Amino acid sequence: MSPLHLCLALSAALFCTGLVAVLVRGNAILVLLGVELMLNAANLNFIAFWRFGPGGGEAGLVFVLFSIAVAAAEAAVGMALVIAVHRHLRTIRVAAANRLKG
Amino acid sequence: MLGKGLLQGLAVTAKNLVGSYHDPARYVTQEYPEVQPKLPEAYRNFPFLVSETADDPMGTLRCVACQICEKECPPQCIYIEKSKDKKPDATGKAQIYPAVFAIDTAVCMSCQICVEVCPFDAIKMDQEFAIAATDRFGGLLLNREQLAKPNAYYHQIHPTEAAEVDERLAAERRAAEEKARLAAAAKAAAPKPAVPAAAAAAAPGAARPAPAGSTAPAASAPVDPVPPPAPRPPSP
Amino acid sequence: MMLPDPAATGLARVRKIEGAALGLRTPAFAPEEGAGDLLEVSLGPHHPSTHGVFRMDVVLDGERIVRLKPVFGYLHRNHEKLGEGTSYLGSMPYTDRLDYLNSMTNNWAYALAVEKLAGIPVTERAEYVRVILAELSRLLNHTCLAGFLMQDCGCSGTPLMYAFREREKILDLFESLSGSRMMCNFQRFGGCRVDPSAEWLAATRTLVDGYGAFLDEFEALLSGNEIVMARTQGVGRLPAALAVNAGVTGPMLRASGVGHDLRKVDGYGVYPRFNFRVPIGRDGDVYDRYMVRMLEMRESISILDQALRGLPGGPILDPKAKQRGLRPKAGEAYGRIEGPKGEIGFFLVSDGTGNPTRYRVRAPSFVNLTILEDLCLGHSVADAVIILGSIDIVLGEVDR
Amino acid sequence: MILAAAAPASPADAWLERAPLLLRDALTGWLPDALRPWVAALLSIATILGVFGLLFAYMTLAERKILGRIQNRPGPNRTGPFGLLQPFADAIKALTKEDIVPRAADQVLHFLAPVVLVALSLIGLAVIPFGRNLVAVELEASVLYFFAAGAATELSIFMAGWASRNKYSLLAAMRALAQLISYEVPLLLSMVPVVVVAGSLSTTGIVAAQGGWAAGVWPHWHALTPWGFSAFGVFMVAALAESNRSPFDLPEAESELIAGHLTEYSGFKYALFFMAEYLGMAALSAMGVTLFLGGWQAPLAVLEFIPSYVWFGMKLLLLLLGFIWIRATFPRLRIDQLTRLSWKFLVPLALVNLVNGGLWAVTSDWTGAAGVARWVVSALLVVVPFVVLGRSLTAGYGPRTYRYASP
Amino acid sequence: MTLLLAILALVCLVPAVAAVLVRNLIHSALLFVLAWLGLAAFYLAVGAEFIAFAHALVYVGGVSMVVLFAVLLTRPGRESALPAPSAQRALGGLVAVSLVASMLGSSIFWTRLPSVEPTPPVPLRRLGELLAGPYLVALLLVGLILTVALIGGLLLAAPRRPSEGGDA
Repeated sequence: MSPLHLCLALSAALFCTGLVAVLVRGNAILVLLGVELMLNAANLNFIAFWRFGPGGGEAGLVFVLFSIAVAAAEAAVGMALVIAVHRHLRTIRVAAANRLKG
Repeated sequence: MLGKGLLQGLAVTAKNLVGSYHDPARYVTQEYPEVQPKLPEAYRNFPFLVSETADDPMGTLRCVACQICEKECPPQCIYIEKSKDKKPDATGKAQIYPAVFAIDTAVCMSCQICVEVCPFDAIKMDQEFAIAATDRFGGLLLNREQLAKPNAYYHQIHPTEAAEVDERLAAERRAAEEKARLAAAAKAAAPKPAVPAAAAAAAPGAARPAPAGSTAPAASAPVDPVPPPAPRPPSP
Repeated sequence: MMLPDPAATGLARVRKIEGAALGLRTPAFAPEEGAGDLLEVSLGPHHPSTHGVFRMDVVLDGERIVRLKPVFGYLHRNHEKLGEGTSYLGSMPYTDRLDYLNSMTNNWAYALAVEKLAGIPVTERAEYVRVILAELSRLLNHTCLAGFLMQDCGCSGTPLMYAFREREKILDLFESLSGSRMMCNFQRFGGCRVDPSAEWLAATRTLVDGYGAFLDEFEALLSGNEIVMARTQGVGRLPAALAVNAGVTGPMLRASGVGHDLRKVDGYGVYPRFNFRVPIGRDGDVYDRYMVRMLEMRESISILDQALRGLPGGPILDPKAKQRGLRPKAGEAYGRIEGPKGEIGFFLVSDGTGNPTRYRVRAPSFVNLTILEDLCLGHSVADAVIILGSIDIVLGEVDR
Repeated sequence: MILAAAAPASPADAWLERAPLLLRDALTGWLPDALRPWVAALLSIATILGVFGLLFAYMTLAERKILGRIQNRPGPNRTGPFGLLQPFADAIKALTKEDIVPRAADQVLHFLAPVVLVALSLIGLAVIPFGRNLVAVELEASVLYFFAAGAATELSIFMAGWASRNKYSLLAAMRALAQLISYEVPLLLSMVPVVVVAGSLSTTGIVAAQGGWAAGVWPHWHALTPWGFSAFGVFMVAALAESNRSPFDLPEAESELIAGHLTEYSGFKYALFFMAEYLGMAALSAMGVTLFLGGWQAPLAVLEFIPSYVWFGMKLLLLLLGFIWIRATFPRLRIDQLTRLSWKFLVPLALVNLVNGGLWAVTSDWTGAAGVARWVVSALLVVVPFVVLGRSLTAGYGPRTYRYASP
Repeated sequence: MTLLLAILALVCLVPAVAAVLVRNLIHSALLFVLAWLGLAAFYLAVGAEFIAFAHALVYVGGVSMVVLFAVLLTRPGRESALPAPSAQRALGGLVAVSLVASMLGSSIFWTRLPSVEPTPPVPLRRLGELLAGPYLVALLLVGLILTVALIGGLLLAAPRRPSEGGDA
């Protein structure tokens, strides 16, 4: 297996793990963490193609940096949302937050 | 401006850090076992019984088992049993003595009230503070033998107070002697011998004791080296 | 401003009737929905900052205090009942153990009650010596308190060690005079037990002369410190009305802006002969309580200076005053003085026997402590600790 | 290998200066070439562990002694001459003490927390240049590595607090998180202008940028420029908070939370926490020295004969002494004041400083009157925000005047 | 090289899978941290040094803290164990995920990837030049997003009545 294959496989596995977290676990925090994991998987692909791909992947590196920054912002807003939802509904189950107006 | 108070505080601690190396007022620790504390004369810890001499402490206890201290002790840590018989005290006069005199130092709160109420200057406060016992009950219950300490020791730990006490006792003795002499003179004049005046004077609580006798052996300043406090017997 | 004696105006009784209307925040704690968010913590009885075996049952929302229940009695020793079975003289050493930092003032208050009960006059010299010892006690207590308060604020021992360094000097004085550092058992009915020697007075003079410099340094370390101010200002506000209604006395009451000082109000002993001022705070917060004590110490130094200069000769103890076997005529008496922590009073009822039939202590720590929850609600745990510290309690006195 | 010349041309060639490297070469010289870097790396690790282990041991002693002296008492002086054996006595005690784990505790996390904490506190030291050419790992982004390594330390404090299943510990865990979130930001922000001015993210590059002297006496250390001074202040305050030292020792908060996250720890695990605190403190101070105090550079050209690692050590000890001094003096902040200090004071200050540092970097070629203006502008950019922010921070607080009751 | 990468991949993947499977939310979050650290090590091994450190700094130092804080704020002092997901939901999720997994796996392993020499690591300076040059606008936008997110997060998480009770 070439390093590129390995990277892509890891990336796919991480993506699926994140997807499990999002789809199976009903907890809002875990959902957010799953999304983060999926973002990481995408980042890994960028890096893999920069390193082991046919060249010209410097843009991918820069993109990873942006992605990390955006992920941080996402985490901050997401957690703030979780806290707000919890304050409102006293639960952080995603299924419970099904009303537009609380 | 923000930080002024903080810098001021830092300056104070720095001053103390430097001062601890040259200013004795800023380095106040006494390292205890090597440097023994200088106890003030008034310092008190637990009571002890004054005996006139060191070689026969039990025979020369000033205590006449009047039980005032037992009664007045606030935490009631003193236990006294009077003797059935009378023995001659330091001055040779027959006296009731404490057959049992015990102080439970686990209960004693060092308040000194026993000393204040004792009419015979027989119980005084000790300064021995490094006390430990492996036995919680028996080891801290001091009996007559452990409590008795000679007058010379009293002079050593409370010199001023002891000198005052001795002076007073001597004065009272002189007065009693004078009285006895007068009584004797009166008796010489009178046909029948009376009860020795001193014995009557020694009744508990009536007055300061005035043991009759020509001399008070330990009343003067101590001349012989003071024996160390009696070693504590090993607890059972 | 000087409020009249609350007892005289009946203000003291109002609290029973209408607590809430007077600003008492009655604990409105009801476990609402989602009460699982609240955390119940038992601060104490083995907690570094409860100043002894004291417990605060705290309900927290995050770190904010929603409910606080003081629990005490761990150090209960039956003091008042013991007093009924002990002779008048025999209770004196027990009063040492109430507020064990200030045995001199406890002794005085008790002696005052017995003197009132039995009608014993006090010698002039003894009155001065009592003032000297009481003011030394005040210095000692307030210095310690500031040290402990700063320790509660999170200092690593430095102010506390400085405070103890000075306290040690006062304790040395007490020891050389009374024989014991803390359990002085010094006052007697009609005077004092021992006459202070000239050397002792000289040593006291040296201490008093140097104390101002110590206070300057101590205040340089703390009073202007931004962290101290941030931690203590606005924390644990006690409004004057609430303070009066809760029976709070001492520096805590004065920090709330009520100029009530028994040394002025009662003028007991020879206090009216001295010239001193009563500092009062405005906000009634922890910083005010700290600063009022600091300023009181300055006044104490001035009183000590005057008392040492004016100390008359004469006997220290009336030789006719009976100590042992005192049997006052049937009656009752309440003796109170301005102790360092507040009004310390002893209420005695005699039926003509050798023991009082009723013996009751008005312990300032205890009364001041009752207001704790009102001060702490809405603040954080860290604040509760310093609020408790600023109340200045000694569990020996609270639990008795 | 260069033979030492009779008269070294530059201080870098002095025998003492090169002694550690010579020693390393002597120790590894006989090994086959393939093994040499590995053994050299192991040697660096061993050296760092040894030196900083001893530093930890004697820091505890020094702290207790200095704290004692400040408090007018001698401090530990019974074990060995001047108490010098005290750390070892403490270690033996900690090792032989019973290790208690509460039954309700999360056993795995309870065990892992101290281990992880010590490990994380140590790995940051790998990129610190302790002297000329004395750096264990040379990385291009070593500053970033250092902060990435340090970022997780509070995480283990959280682990300790949460795993103990003790309410005090839980409160400590929450405080630790709030503290970390608040102070990571100013710590990183205060470091950014240094990177901008030095034009390098590597610690060796930053130290090299601080070499030389203005007029032969004024070192080019960053802390000696207005923006650098401000950044140094912010950095050290944040470092105090990051290493949980007084006045920011809120997770431990002895007078409030018993011992916070350490409440349920005893024996050797407790000692590990203790060790991690000092190692973290030393690592952050070392970073402070590197970023702002010229690293191993001598303060004066004439003092260059003293080896660089000695200078580094002296600066490090000076900062550590400052930590102790501060601990001896200040009370603790409250959690809301702690976060407010960070967000409303340190972060804005660091942001202004970012601009300041940028300006400094842009105007690096100004000389003469322009040079003076550069200094004045930079100083104003420090003083004015400090005063303004300080005033808003302390609004509502201040010394009071007191009245006296009329008789 | 491949072996090292494979080991690191496991170091990254095992905690990630465990994180999704464990019941305890705190354990889950801490396992995520472990996975992120593994991923950082993976980046390092691949040669993306700067990215690795940035990743560790942001995820371990930032995101994990925020997550743990949220966990503690929403479930203080309680057992952080979660109820197991319902069987129906689990089944549905797993079917969906296995579909995605098979799709991804087949596309990866049945695609012939070009095998070229690994690109040398990019010097840090080059990265900086890229960020300050062609991607400057993006950089500024990201900065803007972060600022907005920060303020938004504050507004969302701030209590409705911030000064209720006490002046903390």
